[in-house]
Amino acid sequence: MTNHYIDLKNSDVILIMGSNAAEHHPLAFKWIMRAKDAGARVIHVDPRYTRTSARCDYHVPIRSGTDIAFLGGMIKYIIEGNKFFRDYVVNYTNASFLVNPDFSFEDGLFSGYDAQKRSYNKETWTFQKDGNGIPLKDPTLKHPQCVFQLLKQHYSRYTLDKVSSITGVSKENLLKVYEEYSATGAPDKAGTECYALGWTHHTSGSQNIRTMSIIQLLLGNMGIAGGGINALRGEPNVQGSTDHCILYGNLPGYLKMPTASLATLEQYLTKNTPTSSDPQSANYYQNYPNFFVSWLKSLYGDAATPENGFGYSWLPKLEDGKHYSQLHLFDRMYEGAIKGLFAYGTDPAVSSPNTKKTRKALEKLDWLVCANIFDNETASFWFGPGVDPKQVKTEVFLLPAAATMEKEGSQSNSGRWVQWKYKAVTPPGDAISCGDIQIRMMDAIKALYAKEGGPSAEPILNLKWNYKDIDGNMDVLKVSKQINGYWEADVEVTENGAKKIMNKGGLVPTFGMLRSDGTTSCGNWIMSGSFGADGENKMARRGKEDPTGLGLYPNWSFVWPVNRRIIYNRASCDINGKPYNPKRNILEWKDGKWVGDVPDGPWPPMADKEKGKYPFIMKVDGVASLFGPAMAEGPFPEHYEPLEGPLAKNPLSSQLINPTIELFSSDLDQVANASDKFPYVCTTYSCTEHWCSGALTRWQAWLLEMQPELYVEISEELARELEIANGSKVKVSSARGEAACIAMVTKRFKPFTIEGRTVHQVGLPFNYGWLYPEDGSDSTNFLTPTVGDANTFCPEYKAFMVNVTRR
Amino acid sequence: MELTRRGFLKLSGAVGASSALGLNFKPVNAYAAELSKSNRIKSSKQYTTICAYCSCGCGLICSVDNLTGKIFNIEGDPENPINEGALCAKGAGFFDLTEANKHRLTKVRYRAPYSDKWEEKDWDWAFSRIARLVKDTRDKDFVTTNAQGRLVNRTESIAHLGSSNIDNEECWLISQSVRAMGLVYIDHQARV
Amino acid sequence: MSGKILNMVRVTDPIERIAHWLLAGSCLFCLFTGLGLMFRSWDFIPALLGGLYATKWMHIFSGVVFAFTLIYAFMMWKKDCAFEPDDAKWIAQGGGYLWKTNNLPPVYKYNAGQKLFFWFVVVFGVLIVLSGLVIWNPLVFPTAVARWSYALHALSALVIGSFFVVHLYLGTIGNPGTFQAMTTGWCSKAWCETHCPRWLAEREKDPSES
Amino acid sequence: MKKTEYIKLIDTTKCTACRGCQVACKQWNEMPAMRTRNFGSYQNPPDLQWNTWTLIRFQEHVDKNGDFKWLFRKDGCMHCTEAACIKVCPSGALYHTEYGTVGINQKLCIGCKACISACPFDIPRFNQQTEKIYKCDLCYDRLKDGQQPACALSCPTGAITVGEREAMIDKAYGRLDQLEGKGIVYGDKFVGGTHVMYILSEDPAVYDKLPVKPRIPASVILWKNLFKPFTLIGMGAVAGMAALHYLIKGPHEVHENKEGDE
Repeated sequence: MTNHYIDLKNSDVILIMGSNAAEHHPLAFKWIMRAKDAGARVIHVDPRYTRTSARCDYHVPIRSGTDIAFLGGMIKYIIEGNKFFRDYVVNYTNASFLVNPDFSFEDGLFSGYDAQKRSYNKETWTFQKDGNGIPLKDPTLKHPQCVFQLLKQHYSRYTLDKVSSITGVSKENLLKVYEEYSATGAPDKAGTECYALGWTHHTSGSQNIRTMSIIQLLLGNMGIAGGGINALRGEPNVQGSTDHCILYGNLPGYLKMPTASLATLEQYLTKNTPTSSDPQSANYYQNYPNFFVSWLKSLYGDAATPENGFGYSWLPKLEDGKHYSQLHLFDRMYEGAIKGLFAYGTDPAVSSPNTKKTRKALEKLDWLVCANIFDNETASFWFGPGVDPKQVKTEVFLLPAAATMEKEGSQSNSGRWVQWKYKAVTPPGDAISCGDIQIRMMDAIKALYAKEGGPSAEPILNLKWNYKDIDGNMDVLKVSKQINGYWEADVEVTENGAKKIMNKGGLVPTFGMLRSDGTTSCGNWIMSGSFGADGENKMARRGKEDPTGLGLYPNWSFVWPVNRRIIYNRASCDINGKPYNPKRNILEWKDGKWVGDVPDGPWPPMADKEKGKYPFIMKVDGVASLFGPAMAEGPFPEHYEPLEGPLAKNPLSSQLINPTIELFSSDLDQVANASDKFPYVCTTYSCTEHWCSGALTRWQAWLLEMQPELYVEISEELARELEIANGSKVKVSSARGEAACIAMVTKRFKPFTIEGRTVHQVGLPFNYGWLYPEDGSDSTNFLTPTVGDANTFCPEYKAFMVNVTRR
Repeated sequence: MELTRRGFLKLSGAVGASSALGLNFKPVNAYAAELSKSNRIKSSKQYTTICAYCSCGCGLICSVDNLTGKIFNIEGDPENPINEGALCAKGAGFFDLTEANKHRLTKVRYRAPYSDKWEEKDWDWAFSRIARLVKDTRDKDFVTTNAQGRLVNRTESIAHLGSSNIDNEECWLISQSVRAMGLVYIDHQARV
Repeated sequence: MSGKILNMVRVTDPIERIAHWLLAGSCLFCLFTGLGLMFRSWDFIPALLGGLYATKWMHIFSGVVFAFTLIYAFMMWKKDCAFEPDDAKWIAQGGGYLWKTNNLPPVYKYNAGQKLFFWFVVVFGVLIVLSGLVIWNPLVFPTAVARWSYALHALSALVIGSFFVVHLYLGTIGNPGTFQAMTTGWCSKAWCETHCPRWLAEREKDPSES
Repeated sequence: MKKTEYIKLIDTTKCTACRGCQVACKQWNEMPAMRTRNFGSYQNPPDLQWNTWTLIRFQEHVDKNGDFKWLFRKDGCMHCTEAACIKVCPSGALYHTEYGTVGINQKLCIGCKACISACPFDIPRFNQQTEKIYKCDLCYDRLKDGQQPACALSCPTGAITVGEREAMIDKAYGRLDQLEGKGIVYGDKFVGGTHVMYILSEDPAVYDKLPVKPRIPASVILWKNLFKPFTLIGMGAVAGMAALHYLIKGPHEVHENKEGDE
């Protein structure tokens, strides 16, 4: 989230698209209802009518996987109807930047496509620059090669007729949403967008979000109270686990994982530290070396020295251009290349796409270590349906973990609020926390390497691993202070013009003080500042003051970065630092300083040509990207059909599917696009009463009572056609597998008219598995394909093709 | 006047181990000879925690009985500005995540190759066995240099999955240690 | 002849008397416990019986006894209690209880008042038993049936209770010499002459009747 | 001891059917769950049960204009002022609390089930094992402590609020104004006013299991207001008449000498 949950109340128009907020983020809906009570309009665009739709002003049904078409039409409407916030667009985005004349777009493909590699050479996706290396701009936005004109041209193809035919949304509904939402382009209006897995679970996931980001920038909705683009994330600490990057491509704080071609620290830092020639661009990532070296110091401690490149060579290096996501992981496991797996608090045997492949892959492991509070289908895969334990070689450990109230620590919500939690009781029986498990396991591994040696023993032996208390248990504060960062030497710094000595062993008060010479160590630079220099744990703060009245609560917990509640907040003010909307004033440049939320950097607003900086300080050019060359598919989002869809041809171009997605090719990766055998569009989702794979919630009688077993929601129209009665037993099947479930015949699903013909959509929750309850059916993911977004590899759970039959 | 959300569960500034609220027994009601639940709460220790489901970050208060040392009630934290005491179905049922739930795992379980049953083990045995397996697999498959001869120092045959439902400090320990082991197949629920 | 010993006539056999007392006893006990269940102010009754819950079950059990006895009593007495044309005359004159009358038709075994009592007991007894069964298991019946059963049960209790009082009076001090009919079973011949002359006459004609 | 009367206002126009209330109720009151099946609805358990005192009812409805609505109604005890259940309860297990709500003291309950059929809202439920009646007591224990009932505390959207009677009635009608007349206040016009009120978006007749004109059943009034007193009056009157008869007319003596000795 660029903003945070409470801030939703400050909005004038809330577009919920790609999310079922009322069901999956019921407390987010608290604030949405607060906005509605204050007069806001709330719009739900979703394939199905849900509990969210029931409380919105209206619901607009859309075929799964066509969000870019829908939003592309809105971009066209905003630009051609002159609804955009010109001041904002000109000053705070790259709309005026002139693009490389060799950049082109033709029939669904941008310049530089390599069909063999299914990827782009991005060398034409650049800006024209002047002699000083500063991008050329046309503030009138009229230059035919400027981003704005290219954007306009790109989306001119997204006509109402075209969009309606692709999405199945009536033209009246399209216009209604476009008109109502684009009204937030007024300086004193705020529009926000809430999305969740409904957008990310597509082969076009990242571009769905980017399309909306473009709209938000055009309407000047980024960085303001009641605005932003807000991911309602699905797991309690998915923000934190992402911030700490239990991810193949990033290191804690979103630092880049080194690749094989970056042999030395210098090469790595040069590659990853952006440079800008524009003196008004803060280009905050120029501090990258400070963050990275401080992280290496946290990893290897005293063993990381300037002489050994702070241990850079010990780090594992990825193969350039290769990915290691969950999809790849199970693909490799199925090939037999992965021998050991740690699976903590996760149940991929239910939650991973293409369950048949996933479960077969698990059988090929030599060993599997699971840590959970309940047994699950992954740990018990060896006696699952159709599995003969006598044939499975895998050695399995199921470690009993502590539940959340049985351990102390911090947890980050989607709004980046890092809140502290306390240990209420000790875990039952032998259970211990995952942290304790990791510490003790690593102790055992370190001991073994110390005794026996082995290839590349150094990173293991040098791993800084002193996070236990005197009783041998995990000392949470030791860990969180290391994450915050320490001074590793006595250092003289200048603070507010005064010189000051920071003593070795003291806490670093903010990431602004991190250094690349090894004199600071910091486990995660974005969390630096979570402790005060005096040792105050800011994450545990419970202050209820709300000076702006806008729900920022600056003294409640800690919010990264540096307690900034709304990121890009300098964009809420004009170039002189006066708020665009004085009624919702989160920040103002007054008497030479910023007043309000913690600003995106202390510099004056950009009208000050000397010291002033552009508002988007994390971007190399200081402005937000309407033109986004970082994306795999191209700088402007383009509609492609899902991997499996009802259409044989993309109505917008000859590129049927996203040209940059990776296609998996094992014998279990079957695909059936536009097939008579699987005629219905299917989507999957959760429900309020269960959570994710249901691995926690199915064991809870109160929750199971409310949602006892797997069901498929189908329209009355389709049910009539198939002679399926409400509550009867049916089977849903795809090219990859099937799911037995109960039919829930409902008025909430309606057939779509797509390209002139009727297309039915059905949907199933993904919360069930064979282990428990015994008669609640098995995983919905037997149906879903192993395919993911080209940037993030989020699997396409939300759009694929199935058949429904009685059983 | 509406009943407000803040009342006797109000926490003092310092929460945590020292947050026991005073023993404020009201005279026992004529109808209830035993201690009412409200009164039991007032004589218990209170701990705040954060919900473990979606990412809203709702606050909860666990009440721990002084005599049994067990949690007997969990409800929304009215002070938390995000949820103001409110909870959805999953949050309201948080109590069912405690050891009151008979399905909770309490012992290390081990399944030997080709076995058809779980065995119970102790931690020391489990950690030494896991360390052995990790070391054997890593040492056997460790990739020092890639096909181009570049130093890569990675372990491709061990993977780590999860978790987005543990605390930041635990996530960070995992993130650090899997890098030390040289793992590259590292992922968690951010994608799924 | 046994029937004439000491000028006494055996008017009831032991089975009849047992049935009568079972019926009367269960009815009285139902009435007693029923009042305890109905009137919170009569809480001495449940207090006496070990609580309201126990009272409920005693009420139910004695109701069951009442029900079976009622069936038996009905089978036993229905013939003797069948109405005859003369009964109308008897009723028209209030049975001679309310004002002086001279030409009461001769009664066979039971007079019309007794017959009326019998039939009221049978009808309201059946109603109170049936409604009682519903109240015992109200959830297996439609709500309306259950609801009206409570009212009917109360109404029947009202009727039976009131008749019970009349019966008690007429069977004891209201009609001296009657009470023995349900104790020893022997009544004086004179009593029979007064209360069941036709029956007595028939009986005396047929000595085989014991 | 008459205190302030409280009303729980359920604004169905704000309810998202997250069912936090349904679980919070079970959590606070330590009620177990049952194994259910999906019967083609989100609603589960299918009805109120002895262990489910509040239930969100899900209902798909197409209104007169042809607009589809998904209706959610939190069902549970309405806490009537003229409470049929209290009227029929023989043991005093059901009683009016000082807040005007209908409390339940399980210890006194004898499991007679009279309240079940008497209730115009079909609320009380019987447990075969304990032979007791169960229903919402509006968290009497919490109210005494100035706390919101568990359901109200847990409600994310403010669909469930509790407060003093007059304030909540004002609030209900204030909300109607906000809804520009597209709503109905339910609860203040019958059975002496209930202590649970609804703001409904549709006509009450549209909702499953919601009586349009709830009242104490006529059978209960006959029973309790007529037959019950008349049982004593009747028996007393008859006994009195018998006594009068005895005094005035005297016993019906047998004429000993009519026959004479043989």
